[in-house]
Parts: sequence; C-alpha cells; structure tokens
Amino acid sequence: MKKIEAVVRLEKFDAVKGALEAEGFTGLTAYRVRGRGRQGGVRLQWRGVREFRVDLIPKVKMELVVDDGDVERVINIISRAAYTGEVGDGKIFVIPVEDAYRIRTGERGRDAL
Amino acid sequence: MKKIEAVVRLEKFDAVKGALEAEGFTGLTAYRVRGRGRQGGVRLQWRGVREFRVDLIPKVKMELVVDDGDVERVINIISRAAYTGEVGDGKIFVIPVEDAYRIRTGERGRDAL
Amino acid sequence: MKKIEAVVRLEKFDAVKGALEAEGFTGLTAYRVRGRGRQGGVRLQWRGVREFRVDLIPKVKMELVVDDGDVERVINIISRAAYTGEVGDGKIFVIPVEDAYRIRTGERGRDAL
Amino acid sequence: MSAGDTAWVLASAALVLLMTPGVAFFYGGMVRQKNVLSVIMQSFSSIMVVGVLWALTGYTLAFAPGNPLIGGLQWLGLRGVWFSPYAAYAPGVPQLAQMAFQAMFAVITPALIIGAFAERARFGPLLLFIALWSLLVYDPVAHWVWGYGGWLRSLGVLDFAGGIVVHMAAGTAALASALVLRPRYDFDGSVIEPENVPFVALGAALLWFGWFGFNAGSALAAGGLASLAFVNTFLAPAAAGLTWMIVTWAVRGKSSVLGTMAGLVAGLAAITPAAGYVDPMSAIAIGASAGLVTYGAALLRVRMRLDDSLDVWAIHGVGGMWGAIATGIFADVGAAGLLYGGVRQFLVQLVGVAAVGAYVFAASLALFKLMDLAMGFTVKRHEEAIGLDLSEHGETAYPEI
Amino acid sequence: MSAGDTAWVLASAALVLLMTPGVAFFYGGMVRQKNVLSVIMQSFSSIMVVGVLWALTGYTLAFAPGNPLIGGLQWLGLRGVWFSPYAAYAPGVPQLAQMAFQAMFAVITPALIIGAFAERARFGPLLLFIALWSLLVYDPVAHWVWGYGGWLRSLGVLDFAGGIVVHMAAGTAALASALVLRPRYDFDGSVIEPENVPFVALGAALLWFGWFGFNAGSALAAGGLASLAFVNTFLAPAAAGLTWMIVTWAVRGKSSVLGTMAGLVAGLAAITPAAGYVDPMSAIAIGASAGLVTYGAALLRVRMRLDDSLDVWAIHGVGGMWGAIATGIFADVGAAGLLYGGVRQFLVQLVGVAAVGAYVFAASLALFKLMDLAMGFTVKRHEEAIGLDLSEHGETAYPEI
Amino acid sequence: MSAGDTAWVLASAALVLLMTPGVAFFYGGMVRQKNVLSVIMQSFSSIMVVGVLWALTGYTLAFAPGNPLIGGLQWLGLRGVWFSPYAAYAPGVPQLAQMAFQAMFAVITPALIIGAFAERARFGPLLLFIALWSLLVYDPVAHWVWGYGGWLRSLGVLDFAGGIVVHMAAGTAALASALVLRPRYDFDGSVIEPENVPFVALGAALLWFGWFGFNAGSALAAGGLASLAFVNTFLAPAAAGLTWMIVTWAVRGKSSVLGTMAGLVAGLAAITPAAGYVDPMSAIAIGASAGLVTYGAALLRVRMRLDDSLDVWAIHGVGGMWGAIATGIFADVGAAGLLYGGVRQFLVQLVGVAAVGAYVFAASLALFKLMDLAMGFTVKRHEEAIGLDLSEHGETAYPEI
Ligand SMILES: Nc1ncnc2c1ncn2[C@@H]1O[C@H](COP(=O)(O)OP(=O)(O)O)[C@@H](O)[C@H]1O
Ligand SMILES: Nc1ncnc2c1ncn2[C@@H]1O[C@H](COP(=O)(O)OP(=O)(O)O)[C@@H](O)[C@H]1O
Ligand SMILES: Nc1ncnc2c1ncn2[C@@H]1O[C@H](COP(=O)(O)OP(=O)(O)O)[C@@H](O)[C@H]1O
Repeated sequence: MKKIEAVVRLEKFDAVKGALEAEGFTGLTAYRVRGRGRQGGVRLQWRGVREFRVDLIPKVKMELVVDDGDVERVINIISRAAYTGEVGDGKIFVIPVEDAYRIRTGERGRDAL
Repeated sequence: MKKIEAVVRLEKFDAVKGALEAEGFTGLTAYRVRGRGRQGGVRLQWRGVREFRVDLIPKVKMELVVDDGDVERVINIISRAAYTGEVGDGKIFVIPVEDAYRIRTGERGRDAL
Repeated sequence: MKKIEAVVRLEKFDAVKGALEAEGFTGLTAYRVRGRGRQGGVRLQWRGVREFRVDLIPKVKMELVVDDGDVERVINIISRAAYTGEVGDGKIFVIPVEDAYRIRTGERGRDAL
Repeated sequence: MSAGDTAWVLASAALVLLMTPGVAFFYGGMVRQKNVLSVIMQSFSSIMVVGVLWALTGYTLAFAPGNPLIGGLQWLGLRGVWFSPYAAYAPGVPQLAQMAFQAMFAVITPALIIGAFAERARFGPLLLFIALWSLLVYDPVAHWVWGYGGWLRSLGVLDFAGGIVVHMAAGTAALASALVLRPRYDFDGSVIEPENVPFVALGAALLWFGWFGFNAGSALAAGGLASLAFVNTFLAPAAAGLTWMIVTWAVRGKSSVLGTMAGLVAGLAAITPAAGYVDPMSAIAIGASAGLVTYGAALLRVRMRLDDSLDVWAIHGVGGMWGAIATGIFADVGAAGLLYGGVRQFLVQLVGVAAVGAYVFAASLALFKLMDLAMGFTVKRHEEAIGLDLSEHGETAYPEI
Repeated sequence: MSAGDTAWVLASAALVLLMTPGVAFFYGGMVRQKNVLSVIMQSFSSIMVVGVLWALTGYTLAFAPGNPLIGGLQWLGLRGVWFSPYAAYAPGVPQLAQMAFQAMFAVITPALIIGAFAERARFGPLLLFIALWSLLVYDPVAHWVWGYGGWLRSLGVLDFAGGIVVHMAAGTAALASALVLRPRYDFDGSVIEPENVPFVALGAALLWFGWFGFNAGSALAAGGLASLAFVNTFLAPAAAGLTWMIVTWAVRGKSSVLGTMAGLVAGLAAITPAAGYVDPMSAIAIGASAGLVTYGAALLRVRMRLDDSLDVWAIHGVGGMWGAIATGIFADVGAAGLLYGGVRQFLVQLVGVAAVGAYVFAASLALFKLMDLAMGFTVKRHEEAIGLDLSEHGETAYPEI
Repeated sequence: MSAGDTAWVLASAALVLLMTPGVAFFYGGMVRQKNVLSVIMQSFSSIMVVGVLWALTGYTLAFAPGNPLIGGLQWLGLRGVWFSPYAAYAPGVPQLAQMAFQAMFAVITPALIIGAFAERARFGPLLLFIALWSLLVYDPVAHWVWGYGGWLRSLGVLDFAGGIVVHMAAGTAALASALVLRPRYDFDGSVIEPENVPFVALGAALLWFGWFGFNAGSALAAGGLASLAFVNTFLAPAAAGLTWMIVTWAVRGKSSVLGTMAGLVAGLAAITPAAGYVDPMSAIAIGASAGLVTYGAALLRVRMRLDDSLDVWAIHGVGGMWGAIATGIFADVGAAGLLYGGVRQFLVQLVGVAAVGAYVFAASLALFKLMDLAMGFTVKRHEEAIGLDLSEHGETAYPEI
C-alpha cells in the first residue's frame, strides 16, 4: 500500500475530488495547508497603503491510501484534474504504508482500504 | 519507529486521547481534517428549502510516532476507544519512520520519542 | 527522497521558515496542529473562576520533501532556528518518500522537488 | 416643529443606516470564505455611492414636487433643504432630517440586490450599476409612490415604509439579474456552503433592530402611529420566522436555523408596506402567510435553477409584494382593505404592484443586459475560482489562517 | 401624550430587542463550535415564541388590571390596546408603545435561562418550556411586581427595571434546571472550551448598549429619572467589571477577559432593580459589591459541580437578587432604603425577593421535572457527542472549514 | 426642559457608548489572532476605568466652571449634578444626561490610542496610563475647548463634537507613543496580518452608527442643528471612503476593503469638529479632502517606519486636525470660515490646533517616557512572541481550534 499525498490549488479541489470519485477512489482525507514552492506567494494589500507578501499560500492537501497497483492511476487522475499550467499547480508525493486497519470491522491490510 | 496515523470521529477524540494517555502514550499531534470513506457524507439543510450533501465530513487525524514494538498496542487502544460499529469509525495507517529528533535536547532515534 | 516532518512552536515558525529560505529550501507545506509531548499543556482561565487544562497546545507542523543528501542539513537548520531550550520545542521526524511528481510540468522524482 | 418627532426620526435614520452593514453580514455569512469581503465591500459601497448621489440628485428627483413621474430639480445638491419642515412629508421635523431618513432607504435598496449575483460580479461595473439603478429606477419609483404629486400616491397606493419601493423593487431587480447574468460556473442548481452562519444571525439581528427605525420611523412622528408600526414590526417577523421554523421541521425533519433567519427577514419585508395600516393581529396573519408564500417562492427558485442563490427575489421580492397586496386586504387603520369592504383599495394595491413590478423588471433587465454587453458584468472563470476577495480587492478575510 | 417620551420608549424598546441576540452571542461564544447554532436558534426562538404569545395572552395576564395574583383578560389579543396612554403605567406614551417595551422584557427572560442547559436541551421541549414558563411563571410574577393591583407592587416592592422579575427569575429557573436535568455527559465539574471569545465580547457590548433602553427606558418618560437610570446603568457595570478584573488578577495572576465580561453583565443585572432609586455613587457601590457577590456565587457553583456552566444563576440570579436587596439599602430617590432609615423598605424588598424566588424556583423545578419525565428534555448521548447543531438543526456553523 | 431633547441626548449617549466596542472590533480584527483578546480587553477597560473616574473627578475638572485652564471641583463625585439642566451647556436636558453624554467621549478617547501600541503593551501599565492620561490630558483639554470659561472656548475655537478634543488628541498621543515605545520585535517597517477583516467591517459599522450620536447628539437638542450634523456625518465619511477606494484602486490596481474602512473612519474624524458648522456640500468636500490627506499621512507613517501600525495618528490625528482647520475654512452655519471672509476664525482654529497639539504631544511623550522608565510599558520578547492573550490574560480567543 502507498499513501499518495497531493498538494493542490484550493479552487481545483472539487474537480480533483470529483475525478477521483468518478474512477472509484472514494476514500480520502483532506485539509487546508499553506505552502510555498517555486511559486512566489501572493501579494496582499494593506489598506492600499502598502503591500505585504504572504509567502505561504493556501492549498488543499489530500491523502489517499491505495493499493500499490493503483498508484500510477491515482497520480494520473489527480494531476490531470489539478492542472492549469501556471506556477502553483502543486505536487504529489508517494509514501510507503506498512499496514492499514479499519476500526469498524477490524479488517487489516488491503481489505481495510 | 513507526508513525501511526489514525482518522477518528470528532466526538471520539477525547476518549481516544484519554485511553492513550492512560496507557502511557502521551506524545501525539492532532488536527482537524475532512474525510470520505465508504461512509456517505452528511446531509445538511440549506434553509430547509433543499438539502446539500457535504461529502467530506469532519474528522480528527492523530499522529503518533512510536517504537516498532508498540505499534500493535497503540492500534488496539485507538481502535477500541474509537469504536462505535457505525460507518465512519475511521482508519488507522502505519508508516515507516527512519529517524526522530528532539529539538530541545538534540536526542535522536528512539530516545527522541 | 525523504519527507522531513517538524512540529515547532507557533512563535518560532517565522524564524524557521526564514532560516530554511536563507539556505535555499523554499519548498514546504505547513499547517496548524495541536500537540502533546512531555510538555504539560497550558492552563487557561475560565472567567478567572477556575482553570482548565488544555492539554493539547497549538503548534505548527511543517513538511519538506528533500533529497536524501539534504536531510541532515535541514534537520540542523530547523532545530537551530526552533530552539529555545524549554519544554515544548518540538520534534522532527524523517519519513521515506518513494516518488515525487510536479503537476505543472509532469517532472518526476528529484527533478520534481 | 417637535423635538420629540425629530429625536425619533434621527434615531430611526441611524437605525436604518445600520441595516446595510446588517445586509453585509446577512449575505456575507452565506457566501464562501473567498468571497465574504467582496459582499461586505459591495454593501458598504452602496452606502457611499448612493449616499453622495442622494444628496446631489436623488432626493430632489424622488421628493421634490414635480410631475407625476419624476420630481423637480429645485432641491439639487440639497439647495434649500434646511431646518424648517416640509409639511407635505413631515410637519414635525426639519426637512434635513426627513431627507436623511429617506437617504437610508435609497442606500439599502441596491445593497439588497447584490445578493442575487454574489460571488460573480465585477466590482467596477457593480458600482456603476448601483449609481445608474438608483438614478433610473429607485428615484422615479420612490417619486411615484411617495413623492408629492407622484402618480401612484395620487392614485392612493399604500406603501407605509417601502414594501413596494424598497423590497419588491430590489427583489424584482434580483430576478432580472438572475435571468440575464451567467450563473456561477460551479452552480449546479443547488446552493453553496455558507461561510459563517453566526454572521448570518448577526446580520438578521441588525436588520430586525434597524427595521424598527425603517417602519416605525416612517410615521415621521413619535406617536400612536409609530407605536403601531413598531408593534407590527415585532410581531410579523416573529410569526414568519416561526412559520419557516415549523415548515422546515415538517419538510426536513429538523428546523433550520438559516431558514428561520430567512423567514424573519421575509416577515419584515412583508409587514413593511402594511406597518401603519393594520392592527397587530393582522400583522401576525400577514407574517405567517408571508412565511408560507416566501418558502414556496424559495422552493420555486430552486426548481427554476436560478442562481439568485441568496434568494433576494423569493424573500424580498415576493415578501414585499405579498405585503403590499396584504395591505389591500387587511388595512383597517386610516384606510380600508378588502376585509373591510375596501375593494378599490385592494385593486389600487394591485395596480401599484403591477406598475412598479413591470417598470423595475423591464428597466433592470435592460440595464443588466446593456452593461453586461458593454463591459462584462461578471468575472472570468479563474477569478471566480480564486474568489472575488483576492481577484477584485487583493485581500483575504482571514489572512492569518 | 408626549412625542419626546414616546420617542424614548420606542428607541428603548428597540434597544431591548437587540439584547436577545446579544444573549445569543454572549452564550454562543462560550459553547463549543458544534453547539453554537443551537444557542443562537434558542435565543431567537424566545423572541418569536414569547413575542407572539405576549400579544395574545401575556400582556393582559401581566398588565391588565385584575386581582393581586394575575391580570385580567380584557386585553386578550391586544383588544383595546391602542394609541391612547394607559396612565397607571405611562401617561406620556401610547399604550401600544408601553406594551411593546414590556414585550421585550418578556422575550429576554427565557432567553437568559437557556444558558443553564446549553449543549444538551432538545429543541422541541425547549420551545414548549419557553411558552409554558412564560405563561405560568413570567406573566404572574410580572403582574405581582409591576401590574396594576399586583400584590408585591401594592406592598411597595421596588424593582425599577426587572432585577427581580427578569434576572432573579431567570437565574432561579436556571438553578432549578441544573438540579433537575442531567449534566452534559462530558461534564466533569469543570467547564467547557469557549468557541469564540470575541463573540462573547460582542454579546456583552450589545447587552450593555441595549441595557440603556432596558433601565433608562423603564422610566417610561424622557426626563431626569431616565437620565439617572442611564447614568447608573453606565457606572454599576463599570465598577462590577473592574471588580472581576481585579479579583481574577489577584486570584489567578492574570486578569480574565471572560471574567470581566461576566462581571459587566453581573453589574448590569444588579443595578437593574435599583437604577431609578439610587444616586450614582451608590450605583458604583452596588456594582462593586455585586462583582464580589457574583464572583463568589460562580465559585460556589463550580464547587457544587452544578452544570449551569454559563453561570446564569451566579450572574443573573444572584446579581439580580443582590441588586433588589441593595435597592432596599441604598434607595434615596423617591424612596428610602436602610441607609436612609427605611427599615420597612428593606424588609419589603426581602419579602419580594423571597416570594418571587420561592415561586419561581418551585414552579420551574416542577415544570422541568414534569417535562423531562413526559418527553425527555435532554438529547441522547450520541446526539450530544455530535453536537446540537447537527442533531437538532441539521446544520453546522462553519460548513466550509 | 424638553423630553424630545432628552430622548435624543440619551439615545445619542447610548450610541456613543457602542463606539468603544466598535473600536475593539475595528482594531481587534487588524491584529494577529494571538492578540485579539488583549485589544478587546483594553478597549473595554477604557470604558470601565474612565467611566468611574469621570464620575469621580473627570466631569468636574472638564466641565465645572473654574479658571481658563481647568474646571473647578464643585461637581466632584457628581455632587449636585442632577435633574435640572445646566443652561450653559444644554438648557433642554437634565445635567445628568449631559454628563453621561460627555462621559462617553472621555471613554472612547484613550480607547482610540491603544491601537498605536497594540500587540506589545503590558496590561497593568496600560490601565494606569489610561487613568493618568484621562486626568492630565483629556480633562484639561476638554475644559479648554468646551468648558465654561475654558480659554480656547473663550477665544472662539470651534470644535463641534471633538475633532480636536477627541480625535486629534488621541492621534497625537498615538504619535508620541510610537516615538517613545519600542516597536514590536517582529516589526519590519511593514505591517501585520489582520486576524479577521469582517470584524474590522463590523467595527467600522458600529463606529459609523454610533457616530451619529457623537456628532448629531452634540447639538444637545433635537432640532435643525442636530439634523444638519446628522446629514454631514452621513456624507463626509461616504466621500472619504470613496476617496480611499478610488486612490487604492488607482495606486494598487484594486480597491482595498481595509483601506475603504480606514477612509470611512478618517472622514468621520474629519467631519467631527465641523458637523454643525458647515453645509452638506462642504461636508462632502471635507470628507473627500480628508481622504486624500489621511491617505498621504498613512503613506508617510509607513515611510517613517513608525510602529503605529493601526494608523491612529494618520487616521484620527491627521483626520481630526484637518477637520478642525477645514471648519475654519468652510464654516457657514453660526460662524464664518475663510471662504466666507472669516480670517479670524481660520486663525483661531490654527491656534486651537497648535495649542492642543503641543500640549497633548508634550504631556503624552513625558507620560509614556516616565512610565516606560518606571515600570516598563511593553512586554518581554517571548511574551510578545506567544501573544498578549496568553501572556497578559491567560486566555485565547478560539481555544477550541
Ligand atoms: N519540497 C516540498 N516539500 C513539501 N511541500 C512542497 C514542496 N514543494 C512544494 N510543496 C507544496 O506544493 C505546493 C505547490 O508548489 P509550487 O512549487 O508552488 O508549484 P509548482 O510545482 O507548480 O511550481 C506548495 O504550495 C507547497 O505546499
Ligand atoms: N483510502 C483512504 N485514504 C485516506 N483516508 C481514508 C481512506 N479511507 C478512509 N479514509 C479516512 O477515514 C475516514 C473514515 O472512513 P470511513 O470509510 O467513512 O469509515 P469506515 O471505515 O467505518 O467505513 C474518512 O473520513 C477518511 O478521512
Ligand atoms: N510521539 C510523538 N508523536 C507525534 N508527535 C509528537 C510526539 N511527541 C511529541 N510530538 C509533537 O511534538 C510537540 C512537542 O513535543 P514536546 O514533547 O512538548 O516537546 P519536547 O520534545 O521539547 O519535550 C508536541 O506538541 C507534539 O505535537
């Protein structure tokens, strides 16, 4: 099993979520984060008197634990749905998972996903 | 060392936290997330005129880095305390950790936990 | 590649962020968490009539995915910038990453960082 | 001149001013976080733009004696509007106070409309729209119904505090906008996630509080009539809110907080034209029936898949219209409605509703269409996606989180 | 009739209305996020339910001339309550205005009680409780103390603006509820995490602002007495807030913001019965002493492990009671308290406090017990766990986050 | 005595009280989350501390007939301040009402200053500062300008509602503090992240609403003059807000919400001294020019790298000063400004501005310096880092999240 961690634009989250669901990947966990990459950060106004740089910009981080065989597909789905071509589209990381457990049933491993 | 990541019901978080403490596992990091599994999501009202599905529902995600030997015990504690038997009880994942570091003392590895 | 996960004091976050940037590590993802370690938790007042213990205290969790060779340097930078010597300085964990992907360009692996 | 009347009208004017920030929170809490500042900014802009415009041209166009369709220009720039009362409107208060009180009505009306195209209007065109609509729609309609010599006033149309002039007009313009302007790109016939429901309750509270000035202040004197309007402004929304509470409970199994707040405002809109013409028991009847009618309108709006997502039409348009008609049914103070044999009054109310409805709808439709063609009224897709707070104002509501 | 008096009473009535949303935020900010909407909804419901009920039956039961225990039925459905003043209450204002002003008092009293069982009451039974308590407890007690012919009024009990009728009554009912209803499942004798402390401050600000109408409006005329009550409503809470600030500083090492807000409200409750009977220096003394007394009561409540977690009893019950007694000590305007030789007045105040306290306590206890047995007043364990916003209303305060 | 005037002055006093919580939210929304409670607490403390002090000593020092520099002591502890009017100030209202109205002005002035050292002041010294500054600076200055026999009043300085006494004084003290106190450790000449911009809008709304009492109430009677002041308090901020909106749009490409709110408040500060002396078209001119002047001052403040980060000096200090000078230019009601040949009036205004500015600046500078040396005015580095809510009050604004 692998955990796919994707950091995507806030405004793309619905599209990504929908695309995953359409392909049968319903299980996921998501939360708001603030991130910085090569992208510069946004400039906000302070009363129009002066700008201030907010160098961490809001993103959504999604986590999906999937079977090894699904990793490529999931990366594909996410990256297509999250793509705009502009700086700030985000990153996807793949992290090993040694075990999974479903609390309700006590199932373990792949069955627990 | 392993990182135990557990996604549990908001309303079970206190119980889980208490159970872990009772068994000596004080170190943990937690935050609110929104998740989706087999569970359907909640239906919320919009002015009673129409429902809207919120398909991601609020959960707490907890992370504990523990010694390899403690993994089973921690999974046990969490899954017992978080259990209701209803859809939405949550998941636990086990992820390898290669090193740990305590900033205050500079200790490393197991000593740092 | 490794993912460095660091939990640091809220009030040290700017310093840590700045130190990382100064050494060329711009990419990072951060979010607020609440944590508990050996540190006791803060006591808050309830109308001055009674205290209540908030045993999870607010922290920032930062995640940086870096090249294997950079791990030690990053740990060093973070731990120096986040250090106060008081309980609650925080922890750093190192987690293996198997792959990385940049959505905008489709680059993979080290190139994607 | 009476110090007591003046005290009441000034206090009422301040109360009505507070309603526009009330709208800002009522609406602002219902949009998504990325758009909350834009809604607040648009509401405050209505105060600023219409406020200045009212002093320059609006007041004279609406209230100066003129012809049946529009006021004269003798009070341009408030020339001659001063300490002495203008008896045709309010014999007991300085004309300046009557002017200020009316200014607040002119200010809130466009602010109500903005709920119809929340989360997608460009700020520049919006400002222009507010100014033009105020000039071309609000000022004439206010003259017709309230102005000395206005044709609907002469006909005998009753609109105590603006159920027709303010609420029906705003709701009708909202409907026009929803027909002309593109819906939000992510609108699926359904609705949106409210950012902050306590803000909606705060807005409702400020609206109700301010509405006592709106309705009871419209007596323009502190006496029995103001007291009656006050009581009715208390009872009708209570009844309407209860109605929504019960209906949502019956229909959905749980009573809706957002729905109850919507019901309160619907009851307020409905009692507005009637406040000084009906007795308190009629006010309860008008409130309760307005609850049912506006709930139905909100359902209909959803079924029509119109993206007037904050229900300006259903709540204010239909609520105000129903109130104006109900005034023709229940009036028994200083006028006689249908229940008291006043067939003519009832028909006159229908004429008022139809005439104002038709003019406002046609004029608003044309204005939105022309402006949208000429300059584009709505933002680009990616601007909508990142939210108006950033794309239009370069700020976010909670930069720290 | 006086336009000035009418202006002041109407403005005051609007101010008092705003206090109930003030309570919604004052309480709402102190509960957990999952219950904030339920508290807001309960407060607004008190306006709606009691508002309509007051027009139908409450006003006549409380204020119509009747026997010493209850008012007559001549004003049922507001029959005959109209533009002319009813001199026994307010010679200068239309009776409709006096009725509306009093309506706001009837509305806020049950809203104060809900703090005692926040986070665990079922919404349906709560609505029924509000209606029954208003009818069976508030209306008679208001008649005793304020009604023409009421026995405590005849006895000479002084309660300028409702320290007994509103605050002590609400706090006593809160105490009864805490004895009868189960505590929250997760109540450990300690307290809860407030969701949003700025909302608590907002609520306190709206309460203080509205309280000027509450107290100074109770003069029912705009003159010296209203001015005195106004000044006292400014000074007493200031002194009480300072007292809590200092005490929490001394006891805990840091001055508490939540405590200071509690102190302000305690000072307001305490000055309410005294506002028009004492001079400003006495108001400062009453405020400061009320700070100490209510702080002690709050400590006691914690020690008794009662789950009246928003301290309705300690703040309103004890604050209002202390104020009523203090009126019997400090009164020197239109009456003489203990300090000025008025032994009888002092004893009369004690009688008033004891009689109302006993009746309200017994009646509330019975009502809660019966309702709890008959239909269950509190939610199920898992409903409490997921929070009342979802379980009772199917909504959440911040769906987006 | 007039019930109408009394009703208006009492209502106005309540409105002005609400402004200080307005400041709490206006400022509180602009600081970081870890300091929001401290700002709220400091604002409320100003009400409590100055409120009690005003009754004891402030009112008599400012308003009792005395010498040209300071009032007498005959009204110490409000002795003799009672139901009858004091004709030199307000022939139509009880002196208690005039006293209460003025109390609110004394209360808000220190609350305005705290924005200058937000996020770094220790709470204890701050309380002491509020008390001392009120006694040593506010009371004398109020006496000079408004007190019977005050030297600037005798000279003929016009300050209708406190542009000099309240706003310029507060802004000048803010400037002094920024020169004496250390900046925040993390201040880089730039600014801070506002915690909650909707709170800023809420604060602005409460301020504007309350300001109608502030300015129109300063007529101390409900008539033509109050109506004029009311109208001007509506138009000037609208014009100033529009100016900031347009300027930020022109300069930054997007109109700023925070900037527009700042502009509104700047326009309110600027019209304060002029409100009853100028006609509405002049009010628009004063508002628009105040927008430009205060925008420039805010730019300058940033360039000087002064850590008066909420711009108390730029908005209130410069806004109030410009308004006082503009009164000397535009006055045409009951006085003649430069435009109407009133050269002397213009010069007198300059004298008033210079005298008050110099005294307030010197006294505040000395007070801050001495207090900072004696006890340390600012918190330690690590206290600033964890935030004043925890370090000074042991609480956090949103404990749950
Ligand atoms: N090395 C990294 N480690 C952790 N998160 C990262 C890293 N680099 C980027 N991110 C996350 O990805 C988001 C998008 O990255 P960014 O570099 O802005 O996009 P792009 O890849 O299009 O240049 C960032 O906001 C941050 O949250
Ligand atoms: N494949 C997955 N990857 C990541 N998180 C998941 C996955 N499946 C479930 N979750 C998380 O676990 C939570 C509970 O899962 P759910 O399926 O609803 O419970 P149950 O296992 O009882 O059916 C979800 O809300 C989500 O946050
Ligand atoms: N075993 C652990 N697993 C996960 N997070 C931990 C663990 N131990 C500590 N943490 C996180 O690190 C933070 C700081 O730890 P703490 O023990 O308080 O500091 P110190 O190491 O200085 O004693 C905690 O608030 C928590 O978020």
